[in-house]
Amino acid sequence: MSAITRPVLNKKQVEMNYLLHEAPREKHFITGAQAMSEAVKRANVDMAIAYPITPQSEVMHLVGDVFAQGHIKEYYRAEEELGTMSAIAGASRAGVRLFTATSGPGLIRGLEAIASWPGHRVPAVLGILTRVINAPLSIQPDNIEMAYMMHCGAVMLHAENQQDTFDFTLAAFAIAEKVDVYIPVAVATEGFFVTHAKGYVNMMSEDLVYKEFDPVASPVPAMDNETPPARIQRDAPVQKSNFMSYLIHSVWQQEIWDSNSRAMKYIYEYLGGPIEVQNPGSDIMILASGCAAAQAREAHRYAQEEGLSVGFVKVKAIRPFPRTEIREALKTAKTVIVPEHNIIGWLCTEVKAAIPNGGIVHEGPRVFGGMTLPVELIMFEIYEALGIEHTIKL
Amino acid sequence: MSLAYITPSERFKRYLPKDYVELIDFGPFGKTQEEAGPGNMGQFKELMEEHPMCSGCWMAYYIRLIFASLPCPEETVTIGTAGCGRLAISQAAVPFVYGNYGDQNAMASGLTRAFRLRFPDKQKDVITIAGDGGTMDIGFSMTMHSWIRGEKFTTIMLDNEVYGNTGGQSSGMSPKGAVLKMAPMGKDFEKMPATDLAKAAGCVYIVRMSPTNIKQAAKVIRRAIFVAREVGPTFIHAYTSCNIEYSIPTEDVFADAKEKGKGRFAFDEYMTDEAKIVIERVEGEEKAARKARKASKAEAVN
Amino acid sequence: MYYVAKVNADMCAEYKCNTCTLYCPEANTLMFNKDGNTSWVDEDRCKGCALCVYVCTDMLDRNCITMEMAGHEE
Amino acid sequence: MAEKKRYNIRISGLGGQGVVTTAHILGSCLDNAGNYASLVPFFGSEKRMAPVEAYVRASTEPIYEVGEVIYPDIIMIYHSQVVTHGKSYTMPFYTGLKPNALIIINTDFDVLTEDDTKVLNDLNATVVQFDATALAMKIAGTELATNMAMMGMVLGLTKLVTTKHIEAAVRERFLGNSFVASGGTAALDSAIEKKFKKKEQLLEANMNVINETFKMADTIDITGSELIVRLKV
Repeated sequence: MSAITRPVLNKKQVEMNYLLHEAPREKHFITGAQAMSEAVKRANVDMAIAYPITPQSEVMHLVGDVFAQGHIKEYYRAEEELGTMSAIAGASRAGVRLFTATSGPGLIRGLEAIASWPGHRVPAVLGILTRVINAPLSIQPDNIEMAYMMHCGAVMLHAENQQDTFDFTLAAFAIAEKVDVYIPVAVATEGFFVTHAKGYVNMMSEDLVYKEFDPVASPVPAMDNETPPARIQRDAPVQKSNFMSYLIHSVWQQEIWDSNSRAMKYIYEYLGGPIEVQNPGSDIMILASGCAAAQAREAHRYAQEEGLSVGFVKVKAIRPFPRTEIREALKTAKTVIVPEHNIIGWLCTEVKAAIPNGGIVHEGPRVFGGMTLPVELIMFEIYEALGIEHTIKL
Repeated sequence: MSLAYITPSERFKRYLPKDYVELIDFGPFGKTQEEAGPGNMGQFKELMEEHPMCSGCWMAYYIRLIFASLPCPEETVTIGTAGCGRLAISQAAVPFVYGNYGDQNAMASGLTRAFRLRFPDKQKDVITIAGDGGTMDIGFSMTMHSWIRGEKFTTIMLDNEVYGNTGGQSSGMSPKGAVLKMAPMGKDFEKMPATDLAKAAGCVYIVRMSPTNIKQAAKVIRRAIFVAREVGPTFIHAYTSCNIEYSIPTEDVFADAKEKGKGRFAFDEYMTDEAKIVIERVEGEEKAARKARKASKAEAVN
Repeated sequence: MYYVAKVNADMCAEYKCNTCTLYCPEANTLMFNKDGNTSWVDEDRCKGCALCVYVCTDMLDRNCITMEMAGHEE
Repeated sequence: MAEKKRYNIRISGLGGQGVVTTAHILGSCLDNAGNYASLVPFFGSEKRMAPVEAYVRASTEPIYEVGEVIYPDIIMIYHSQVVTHGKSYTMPFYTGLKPNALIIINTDFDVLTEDDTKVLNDLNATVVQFDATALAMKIAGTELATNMAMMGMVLGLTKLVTTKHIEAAVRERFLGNSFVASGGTAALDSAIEKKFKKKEQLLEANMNVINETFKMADTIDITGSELIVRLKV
């Protein structure tokens, strides 16, 4: 037993809509890591499992502080990421609300277990604070890891700044636990650029928390031996016959991806939609997600000041991917610039595939290895696309 | 009380699958070991159902024994991983979690803690049952760390000294010199000292055995579960031969297990003082309960 | 075309033994009938490993179980 | 340098000099003054005496962009070795400097080479060199207040905020309600605290250093044409 006793807190439980849209908020100047742990504090999380990794270690050690303060009920440091992600999967069988966060190589190490979360119907929330994964190693915020995460079935949100990190993380719990979703939600944001940097975050009082997780109301009964054994095991029964395992796997996975697409209506409800559009109908649209969207927003402002026909699309939801919404937003664009923090350009590829005239999508600008994406780089592309003379030297 | 949830109402029974109803009427849920323990196997409906394990599989026999020995099957969850064992474990009427490769002890850590969080006043037993590969090779760090953290659940290693499910590759638990796939020149290092590792990592009750003596094997399983409830991690290292990869004729499987029980699987039981106190108390209580039942039976007869 | 275990009920009933049922690797397959004090085999489930033959013959020297062709009636 | 809507500040120093702490306090100062700020430490496994960078953006309007400052208006150099030994992530130290910019260097000698001087002249930069460490020792009695001297100088020169805003930010940092940047920094903070015994004393000593730098800054005209200003401590 620990010598330190944790205080018992008495907090008011409220619905997510009230928490996100109605509860009075106060402005704070905090880091992205802090914002994520503050969201966890208000999400009424039962259990969090931690493993340190730069750059995100602050999130899970701050969540540890939140545990010590009595906001969550159970917390420990696991042996490594696969152990962490497996323990999350194990704990979810008992019917509790769960959170963990990782980044870069940690995500890749845990991905084996994470990839099985949706199929196991684990409604946990995963923080991803992006970081380079490929050699040569760098610890900077390159978000190529998200490309590996995109195909496992989880809902994925990409936060632009500290405020998004707070709001998305909080909303993620409600989305994950919806009866017609019930799969994990990953909230990604760039490590360091957001996690270690301070920004303004409007937060509601910490005395308000999201209503308690109700495992009895879940569409997949907890394996707690308390409910009738409607289903006593969750794995595909490979052993029964190959034909049966193909069949079960396929219907099961189709259901996962259907659940994923059903999350869209809740992304509208809680986050006002999967994309944000400024100046629709402009000749040039800058489309970005995560903190590349912050750089794009800045470039968009410069372009406005210079009177250029430039619009801005921020993509908040990577999975489900907002195909229809993006198609609509880029309908009349002549050029689409997609700034990204990775070498392969996964967002660019997705956008190209989503619109009928993929040729208008410009490859880049991209920075990788965790380099900063200077706004000047985006301005350069805008000037070049519009054929305007400029003095930017890169 | 979970037993109440398992038991259907009489009128609903006709709509339930026959296997399920038989399990409630004739299975071991809520019964004592004298009524439905390993000593009476063949006389009650067992928790395990038909499984696809090989003919004459000693591992299947031992898994059957585990389920018959559970102190409280209606409050037990098992966790396993890839390997032969899960083919049978998943066929039991006890919730089974099938995780990723070798992660059973990490999953069990999360599950055990979450159970304690949700049901502080109730005992839920968590048991990981995995092979030598899952426990000592691919799952090694998760196994060791769950012990080091003092997680309160039971780990059972089904040691067949080979990767049986994937076609007979050498494992860390294969004996030195064994010629197996991926060790074509013979395995060139010793069998891993699993029980020593468990002791070093802080397991409070550790047994190595070749489970040929059913009474003893059942007692060990129950002890491990009782101690895990109160004191800390417990570990059973059991020999469950692979008659296919080691080419043991099925009629010789039992003899082989007996022979191993005299050799590298000689019975070895370790317990801490704390574990001993729990064992003595629980077994004393069980004995008293048995006596009381006998006495009341005798009274009823008179 | 495969072998399954067959219990000679008359011979078996003499011993009230039940030992073979404990060592069968299959669940609910080699069963014990309390009324007749004999073991019996659910032939559909028997995989024919003969572990029970070892128990009854080699260990106990009672020779009540034999391996026979499935479905073959005497 | 001319007054601007937005200042992008790059701070280069060595681990343990309080570079990241300065960025945090600078950010809070600007926040207290009703302006907008964003700050970014350079991300590395920072070790004592290894290069460290931090970046602060200050503006009168909201700031969206994040990340390292590639094109700074202000550069603060906490150690002469950043220039002379290249202990920096940005080589040479003025890489990316915008025209009409300000550079403040903590040094007890002139660190600029002839080549540096030429480049900075072409960019119409102002370089202020002063021995912030000596000043910290003289006034606060500890070199750990070097970062306060540097911060005081940049704010004294740019007049972005008043000493009242600074005091509030320093108070927040050392007396509570602050968000600690890293475990290492927290340990450092407590080392400082032990040295001063009382937190109030620490605050007072820090403020004395800052007030002194404000006085010194008043003696300089950074809008002038002089490239290099050297201040006596």
